[in-house]
Amino acid sequence: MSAPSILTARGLTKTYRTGGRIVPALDGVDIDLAAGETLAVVGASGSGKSTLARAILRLVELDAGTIHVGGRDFRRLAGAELRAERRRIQMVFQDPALALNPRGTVRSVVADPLRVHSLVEAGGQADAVAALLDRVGLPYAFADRPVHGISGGQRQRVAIARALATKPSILVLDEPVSALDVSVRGQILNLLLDLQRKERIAYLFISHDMGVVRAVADRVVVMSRGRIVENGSADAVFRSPRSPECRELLDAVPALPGR
Amino acid sequence: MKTLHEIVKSHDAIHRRTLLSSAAALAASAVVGQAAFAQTPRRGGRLVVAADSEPRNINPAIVASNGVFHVSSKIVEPLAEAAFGTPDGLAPRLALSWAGSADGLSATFRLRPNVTWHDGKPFTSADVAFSALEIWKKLQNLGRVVFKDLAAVDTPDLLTAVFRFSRPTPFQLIRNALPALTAVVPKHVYEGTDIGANRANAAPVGTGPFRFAETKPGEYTRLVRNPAYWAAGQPHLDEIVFRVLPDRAAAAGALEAGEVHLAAFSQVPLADLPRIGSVRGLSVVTKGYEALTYQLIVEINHRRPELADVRVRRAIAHAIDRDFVVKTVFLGYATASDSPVPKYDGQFHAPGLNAPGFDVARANALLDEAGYRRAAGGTRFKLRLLPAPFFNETRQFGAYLRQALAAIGIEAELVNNDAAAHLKAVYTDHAFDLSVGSPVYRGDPAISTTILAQGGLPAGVPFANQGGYQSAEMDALIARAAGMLDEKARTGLYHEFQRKVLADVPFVNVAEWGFTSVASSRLRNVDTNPRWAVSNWADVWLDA
Amino acid sequence: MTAEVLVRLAGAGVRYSAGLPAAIAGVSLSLARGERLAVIGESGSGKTTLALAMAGLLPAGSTVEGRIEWPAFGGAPKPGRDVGYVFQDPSGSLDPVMRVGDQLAEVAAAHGDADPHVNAVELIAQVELPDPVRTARAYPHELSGGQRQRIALALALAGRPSMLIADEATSALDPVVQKKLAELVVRLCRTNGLTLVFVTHDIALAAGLGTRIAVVYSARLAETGPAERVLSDPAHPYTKALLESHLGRDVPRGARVHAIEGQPPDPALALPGCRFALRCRHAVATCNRSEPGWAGARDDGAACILPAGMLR
Amino acid sequence: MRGARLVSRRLLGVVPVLAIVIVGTFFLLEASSGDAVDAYLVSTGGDRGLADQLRRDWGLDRSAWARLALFVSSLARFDLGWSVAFSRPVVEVVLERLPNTLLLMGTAIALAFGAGSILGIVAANRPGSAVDRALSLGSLAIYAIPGFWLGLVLIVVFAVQLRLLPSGGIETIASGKQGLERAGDIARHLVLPVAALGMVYLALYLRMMRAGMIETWRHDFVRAALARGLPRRQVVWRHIARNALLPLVTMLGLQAASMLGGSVVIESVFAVPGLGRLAHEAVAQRDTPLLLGVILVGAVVVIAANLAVDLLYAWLDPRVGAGPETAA
Amino acid sequence: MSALRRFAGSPDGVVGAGLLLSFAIVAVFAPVAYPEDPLSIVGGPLVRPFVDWSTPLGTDRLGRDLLAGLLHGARTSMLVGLFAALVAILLGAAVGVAAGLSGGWIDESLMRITEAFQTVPGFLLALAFISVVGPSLPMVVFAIALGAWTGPARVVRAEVLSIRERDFVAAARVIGMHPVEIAWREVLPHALPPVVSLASVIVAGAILTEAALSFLGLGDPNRVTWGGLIAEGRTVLRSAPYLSIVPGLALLSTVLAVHLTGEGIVAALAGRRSFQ
Repeated sequence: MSAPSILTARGLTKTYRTGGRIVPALDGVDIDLAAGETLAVVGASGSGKSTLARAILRLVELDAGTIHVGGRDFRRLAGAELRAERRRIQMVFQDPALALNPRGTVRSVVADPLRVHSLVEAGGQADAVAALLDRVGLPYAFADRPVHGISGGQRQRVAIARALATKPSILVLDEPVSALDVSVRGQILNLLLDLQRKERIAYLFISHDMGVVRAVADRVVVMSRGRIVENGSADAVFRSPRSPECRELLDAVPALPGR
Repeated sequence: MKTLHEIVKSHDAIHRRTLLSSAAALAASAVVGQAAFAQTPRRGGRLVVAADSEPRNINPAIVASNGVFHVSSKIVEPLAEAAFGTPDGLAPRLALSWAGSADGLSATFRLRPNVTWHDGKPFTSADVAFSALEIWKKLQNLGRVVFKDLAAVDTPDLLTAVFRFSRPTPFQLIRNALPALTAVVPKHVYEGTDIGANRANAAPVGTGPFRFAETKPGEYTRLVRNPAYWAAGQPHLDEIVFRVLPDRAAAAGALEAGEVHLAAFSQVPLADLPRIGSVRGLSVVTKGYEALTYQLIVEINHRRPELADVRVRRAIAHAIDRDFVVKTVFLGYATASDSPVPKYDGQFHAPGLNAPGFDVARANALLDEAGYRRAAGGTRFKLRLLPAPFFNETRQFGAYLRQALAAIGIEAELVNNDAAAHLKAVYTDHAFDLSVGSPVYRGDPAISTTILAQGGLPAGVPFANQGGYQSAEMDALIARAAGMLDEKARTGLYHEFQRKVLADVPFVNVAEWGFTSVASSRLRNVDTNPRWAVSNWADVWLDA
Repeated sequence: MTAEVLVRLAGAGVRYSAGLPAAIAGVSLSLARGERLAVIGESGSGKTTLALAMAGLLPAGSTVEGRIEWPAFGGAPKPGRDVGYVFQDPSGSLDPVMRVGDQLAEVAAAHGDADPHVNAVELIAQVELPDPVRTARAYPHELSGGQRQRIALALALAGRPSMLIADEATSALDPVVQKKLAELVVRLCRTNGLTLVFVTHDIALAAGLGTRIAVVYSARLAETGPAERVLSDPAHPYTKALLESHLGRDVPRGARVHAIEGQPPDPALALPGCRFALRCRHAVATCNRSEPGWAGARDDGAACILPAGMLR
Repeated sequence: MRGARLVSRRLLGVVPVLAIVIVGTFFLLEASSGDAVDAYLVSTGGDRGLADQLRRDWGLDRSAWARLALFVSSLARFDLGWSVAFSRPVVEVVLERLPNTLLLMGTAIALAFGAGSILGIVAANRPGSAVDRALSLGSLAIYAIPGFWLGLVLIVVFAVQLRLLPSGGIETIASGKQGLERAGDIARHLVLPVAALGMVYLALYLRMMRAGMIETWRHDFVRAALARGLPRRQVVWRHIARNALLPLVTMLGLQAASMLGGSVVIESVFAVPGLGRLAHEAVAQRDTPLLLGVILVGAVVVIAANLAVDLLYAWLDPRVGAGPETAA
Repeated sequence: MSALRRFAGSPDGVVGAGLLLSFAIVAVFAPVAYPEDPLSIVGGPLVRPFVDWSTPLGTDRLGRDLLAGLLHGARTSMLVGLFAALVAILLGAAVGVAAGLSGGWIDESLMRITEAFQTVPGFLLALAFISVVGPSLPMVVFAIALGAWTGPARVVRAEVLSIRERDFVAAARVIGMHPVEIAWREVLPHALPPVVSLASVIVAGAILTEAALSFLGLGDPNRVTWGGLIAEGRTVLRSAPYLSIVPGLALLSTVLAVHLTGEGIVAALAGRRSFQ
């Protein structure tokens, strides 16, 4: 860990109470993310990885812990200050069909963050939208299509464009390709890889698919029952997994014969 | 658009038919009555009567009202009851005779011997003294006025009660008040208790032909025969059950279904009478309500500058077609009224009154003269009209009056309130311009009639002059009559009172009406006195 | 192998209603007793329709073009008795308000089981759930997704069918659970001599399951054949692309991954040529003009004009 | 266990609800024109002194807050206060009427629920068939009939014309009947009001059940059950109907209040001495303690009905109270 | 567009909307056909229908034209129905959105108030309210809404609670959108459709409640209402049954039309039926 951390989370703790039982979703999780790197968070369902993603974005209120984004104590922010600071850290959700307002158009979705943060001058919106769409590989002709009228892969591109609009330094990617078809998955992964290469955005990449993780991650943390059970460079984790949970995940990746 | 008058004319035929049929009904009931006399009364049976309300306090000594009397008059008796064809219109009940002193300071009652209360104790003058002093004078809604000067009741013996007044009180008034205001209750039940909270108020003990048996709230009240009743051979019925039927349509249905024998107090809507009268086994009775006359009046708030002008008030009086009201609103079961004293009361009704006739042109002229010219839309001014919700007819007349006023350029907005709100709005808050009221005439103008024109009453007195009408002359007249001992002179003063009302128009009299009963043809003696529905029914019987 | 043929499709197609485009068309293939066929396709490709058609479970109102025959069953299969069907969503395919044991017993009884409740417990044991007696008393919501899907599997087997169709039965589960369930399905088929149709979008999963593979693309059968041959020597460029796109645990970090550019065509679009042509690296002019014919044997071939072996 | 937790949670929530109901009702009546004395004087008249004396006797001369405090403090002793309109304790008056209303409502809701759900299943069996069209349109028409109007028509036809059934009341008055004979008599009296009150709900349940059946038909587990070879009949009755019934059961609780409202009119049309009519009388008489008592008891009935429905629901649907699944 | 087509595809909806439209036309043109106050006395009392062609449907107890009353009554009934439903839905939606979005004690107290209103029978509440403030059209509208807003409130709240958890709302928070804008732009448009399908039930219920109030004598006396006509006719139900039957049928068919239209709307909102 040579590069300075732009996202530092310490002791994140969250419990859910369901029907009288107390279920720990996060139990003292620490996370460091350096600029421009990809940290993959993996785990089986119920391991707490999604809660982690949402907690870092303040979509879920934590019971305890601190989150520093770019040096600022993110959990202490509120109101307008929090909303302004959200520009630095954006998110791409698992299912683009659910993550885009079904009544929206491509333009309205992509332009929302521009408008909310007053990022473009009056009249400059069209150009900004066009530029964003171009960055995710969509023609400007798409701008006025309703979001329910485009394919899943295209929707995920729109979602990525929205996330890029505020020029964030961190993207939280919550299983960004698991709802997509195999033939589209590669396109989106490549897009993400290209973007990172060009713009040095740090990715917090949530996934349960070790194959996908292998393709994108610099470092990997493995979660189980709200705790981090393994943490290391991608190469190390894939070469010699230490925790049983990690081994199990690796074993579950189906392999093609002869590869 | 035809004028109302033309419409009435063009439909006169219909009205005549309605009138004829009701006359026929009258005749029929008279025949039934005669037939009844010819037959020997049958003993026994249960009479089921529709009751539209169930007052929780049915002590008639405290609450003198028809709703209470309807049930309690069978249990608790007054000193005397109204009667057809007797010298002063009275028949003895607990008192056998009565006389007032010339100075108006005392009245003597000789009481009926051998009368026992339902609990077996003997009835004596002490009961009368107690009822008069402790209840009528202190607690009774009407007695508080009539008996306000009652100072003492002497009981020289068990069967004599002498009322002593602190100020001269016309005996005529006392006499006229006997049927409604003098229900006698047993001293031994009430003495030393909180009279208002006494359980006997809900289950009265009396001397009447029927005893209170039980009540099931919301369902019925049952009375049973008093075997020890003082009138030999009476009563004929074994039981009377008052079945609670708050819904007017339900009462008609129950009658037709044979579930009840009698619906008194116009529980069957007037418009349904011609039809129900023709149902086999049912007949419509209009006799027997003569002393229970209600009046339809328009109360006027004189605080409104427009209405303070007598010409405007006269115009309103001229705008009302009384014949139309009688024929349409009351379907002929009423009489046009010219005075606050009903025509039925031959004693007090002033002869030769010249009531304002229906004359739209004259009304318009009066309003023009008063300076209230029609504006562009034809409206002179607007006002609020509050019809009392007590009767269908008061509401319907409200609807008619709105039309009649429109014809003379007065736009009235109807405001419907429920009973409590109406009372508050009109008689306490004076939040009205015109109101349709239905005061009861109780046999003597002093009981509940003169207060309709009397000035200076505090706010919050219902069914009294709350319209702000104030006339020194009128007040003096009322005061003089109240203290006048000489019957003739007193009557004369009340004639003058009526003429003064016609001249000043503190309010407008429109019609006077009694009620109707619908009774099973098996039921006999259903109209034997002028207060029949609230009398003791000792002579009523059910034919097989 | 001349094993008994269970189901045979000849130029089969399905339309859900008269106005809609065919959900699948022109499929010819047959399945013999004991075989395990993996049907691979993306969402909307028609793979589920194909599975439903083979199970004889097409909804009322849908029309079948071509022929679908079940020689071994002597007519359309009796649901549950001849063909057991496992649906994708493990939470949706169980009645939420009935104990799973009762649901099992109900199905067993419907197929003439004399002692359905005992059998229910046995079935639960068969799908390798712990404590079968207690599990039988559980309601679906009290079980995990993987456990529910095992119950669904048991329900499909309760009528002792000879064919099992699992429609994306593992896709909703996480990889660890998915793997175990897939292994169980294969084990059960082997021990009970069941014929399996396993529908999936994951070619690697299919590789581990099937003796045969059918690849479906945009309402057409792209390729079918023995698993070994299809995996090692795909005859259709789409099959090849799928194989290349697979992300195993050995993909090097940082390099671009294999991707198929473009989107599958809208199945509602009537295209003159090959439906994969627009995304195909090997496409030539004719590919855009006319739909390719079937090359190779009925049960071992592809809908592509490329000569065999070209993609090796 | 589940039931106990449900009950205790419900009961805890009841207190603030009742507090809102009491205070709201109290001040609504307080804001009205005319008080109990005005209402009383309507039938009697009387002078100002009488009115003042009555106001003193009935405690109406005290401030609204003082009277509210009095009511609440007596409520704490489980005393609902004194009805001025009936000169009796409110509890007595209310409890006298309660059984009639419960009988009327209970019968109406039970019959409506039973018949409605069965007819709904029948209608949904073949959507679009003649039977379905007839039931659907018929129920829609019934759903559109004003209950009071239906009541009038029923009385005219069955009580007056055909003389088959009594026109009103809850039993033959002062009949002295006992036991089974009395029960039969009450049942005869209930037929028409129950029909007038319950018909609308029958139509509602029919429609809901039909929609629920059709909706449930689309669920995967139905398709799955058929694919497993279960006979259609069995799937319809054991699986679809039971699941489709669940939303109806939820409705039952909500309906307790609306039925109590409907009974105001029906009880007055059929002269049934029940709570609905009593409430109407209490408003007319400005009898605040009585109205509060009726509404309080009505609220308790509604809450109890809801509780019963919750328990029934928990029994029918094992998912209730288990909490949401944990999602990561 | 497609929703409209789906509506047109529902025979119930088309028939209902057609009926409603004709009633609406009647309501709008009532003052043209009968410019006179419908409460004015124009004939003899209780003239039977089809006897005198100046009053084709006959007259009531006071000689008022039943047809004029019927036509003007359509105005009142539909106005009351629409406005009461509108007020109820707006009030309910506001409460539901506020409760669903704010959560915590605001949600808790709003839901307690809602429960309190649900615990008290709506009709009783309306009756008490009208008895207290006196019957006038705006008050009747308000009284009905008072008993009807809880349904929309609960539905909207439930919708909001579920929409609030949806990813696109989370996405709006992530980009830093203001909560008010989220409520207005992201949540509300999706929470309303279920309420729209509820609307027909509320409108129908409001029309019936108004009728029932008028029936108990709590309608605005300066307006003709169908409930009022039935109430007036009821006293002569046996001698002049047409007086309550005719307005009763008008009421029935209007409510039926509203329900049918509602069915059409539900069908239109249900959207595309997807096939696997």
